[in-house]
Amino acid sequence: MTAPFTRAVEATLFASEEPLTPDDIAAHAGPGDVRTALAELAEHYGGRGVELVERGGRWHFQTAGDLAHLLRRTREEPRRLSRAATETLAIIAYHEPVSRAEIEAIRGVQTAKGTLDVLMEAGWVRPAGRREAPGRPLLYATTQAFLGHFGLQSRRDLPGIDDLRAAGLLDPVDVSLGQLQLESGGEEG
Amino acid sequence: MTAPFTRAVEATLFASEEPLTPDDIAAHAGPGDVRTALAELAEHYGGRGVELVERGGRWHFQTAGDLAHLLRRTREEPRRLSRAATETLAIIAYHEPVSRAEIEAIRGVQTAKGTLDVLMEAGWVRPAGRREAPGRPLLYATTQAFLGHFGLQSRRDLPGIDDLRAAGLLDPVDVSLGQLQLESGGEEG
Amino acid sequence: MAAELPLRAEDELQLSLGAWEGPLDLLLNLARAQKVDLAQISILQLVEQYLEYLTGARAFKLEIAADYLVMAAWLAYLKSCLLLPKDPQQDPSPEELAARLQLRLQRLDAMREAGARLMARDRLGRDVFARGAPEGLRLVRKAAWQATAFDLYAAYGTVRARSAPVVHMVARRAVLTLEEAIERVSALVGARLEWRRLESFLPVTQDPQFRRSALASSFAAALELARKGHVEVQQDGPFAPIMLRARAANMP
Repeated sequence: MTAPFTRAVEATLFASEEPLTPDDIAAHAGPGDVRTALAELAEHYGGRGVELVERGGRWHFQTAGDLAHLLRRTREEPRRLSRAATETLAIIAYHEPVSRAEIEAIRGVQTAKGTLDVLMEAGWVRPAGRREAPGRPLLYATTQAFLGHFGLQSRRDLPGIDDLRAAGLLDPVDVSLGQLQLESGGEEG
Repeated sequence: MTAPFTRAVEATLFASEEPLTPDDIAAHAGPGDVRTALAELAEHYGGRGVELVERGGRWHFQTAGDLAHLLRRTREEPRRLSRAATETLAIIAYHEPVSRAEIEAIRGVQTAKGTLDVLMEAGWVRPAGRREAPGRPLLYATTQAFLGHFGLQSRRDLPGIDDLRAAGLLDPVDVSLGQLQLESGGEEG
Repeated sequence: MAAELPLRAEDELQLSLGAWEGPLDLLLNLARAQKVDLAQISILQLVEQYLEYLTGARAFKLEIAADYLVMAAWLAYLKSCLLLPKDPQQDPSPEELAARLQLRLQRLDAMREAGARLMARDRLGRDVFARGAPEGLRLVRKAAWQATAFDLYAAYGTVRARSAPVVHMVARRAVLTLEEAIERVSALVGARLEWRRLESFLPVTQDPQFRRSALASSFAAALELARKGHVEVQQDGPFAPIMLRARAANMP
């Protein structure tokens, strides 16, 4: 028999249209130990067709990944990102917060107007303040929805991020040096 | 361990935007005994926060009926009653049953529609029939909850009402050249 | 920039600059063609390949964008520095410049790889799915109205005070109006021909405020009556008593 509070948490998560924080859950499920209930549910659903996952501190149910081949055929492919947008998204995710100039220094080309727009429209990228440096450049970072869409519990789950950091490939980019040496006025293809 | 086919049926039902017939399910979940899988799932979800139900030959998951109240939660936020609302409430308490026109005559200003709504939403004021007079104006009176909130046994406990009356401060107030006068008959009701 | 050209089958890389996202992208693809770890690539060989590629493109009369030429010039400079005897004065050294180029290629390659890995994940809405028809949660905010008993009584007092203001006005202000003063002074002075002090015309009162008001309005009344020719006013000097009497000609 499932504990009444665990049932309440299960029902709340099932009914929700969005991933929920433990606080959101508590607001609906009433008094109880949300963390324990979540752990219990995650274990209960382990190996089933539906599983309970955490994405950036928010919880939701989703179908098991290994069943993608069954479910995918009915759905239209979500937006296909251009190579430029894919690279830009990766750079933001692995370096955030990062300025447009830094993105361009890594990619070696200017960022076309639409590239960041597409990522923001998809809800995966957001402006994240300005850097306190000359010119106060606008910074970009990823969103909650980014973690949710790509199935990441947090940015620490980004594939290979630890290796890249250890190899020094995520060190801050020297924007001025990059432009001095590899001046590129070229457009994006 | 859940059977692979049962998992597939579970995921298909979960992801579907509408209830599915066994044929619909078979089209997604691949070859297998849909009936058996549905029976297995229905039993598995029995007593949980989510249940598998059949309606007219179509199957879908839904939140357990006894937990439906969790989906709509009200949160109370303390808010201070405005001055206009407090005055209006006081006038109703001392003069009930009283029409809106009479309240306005006593206050000397028009009463916004929202003011009475707020008092009724708070549960302190109720409509109390109509006056048998031209226009049959709606009358307002206080409620049991009003007495409870303000710690009164009855309206007789309103302090100073006798002194005020003796001082002539509770005399009926003229409404448009004295045609309408406050009734005091129901005052102690 | 894309060009439809008859290319020889043995060309390993298409001579279409439009296929590349700028010089760095072209360099990275050439480096990958070396088929070794990016950390191990030969920069000299890479420079050779790049310059050759651009020469080839030019041979086909392709328009070559400025940034490709700038890169070519820089790479040609780097190549000459790497081949010439070392100049210890040079800062940064050619090896340092080559290392930086290598790092840039590695960075871009890493991000390209990371992007591909991200896109290949189980993505919500493509590979994994949230519930198709969630009932939805509603959180209704309800105001818990607050008022104390004191608020209630104070409000009622305010209302009553506001609706009965006249009574207070008269009781509070002790004033002798000009009209009253004219009437009073006129009556008291009557037909008396002897001088009397202005103060003797004032009503008897214990209220200093009312006395001040009465003095002021009686003085104004005296001036008004004098203007009309009913009384005479006399003062011997500044701050001396003001004297008043009926005017003889006025006698009936």
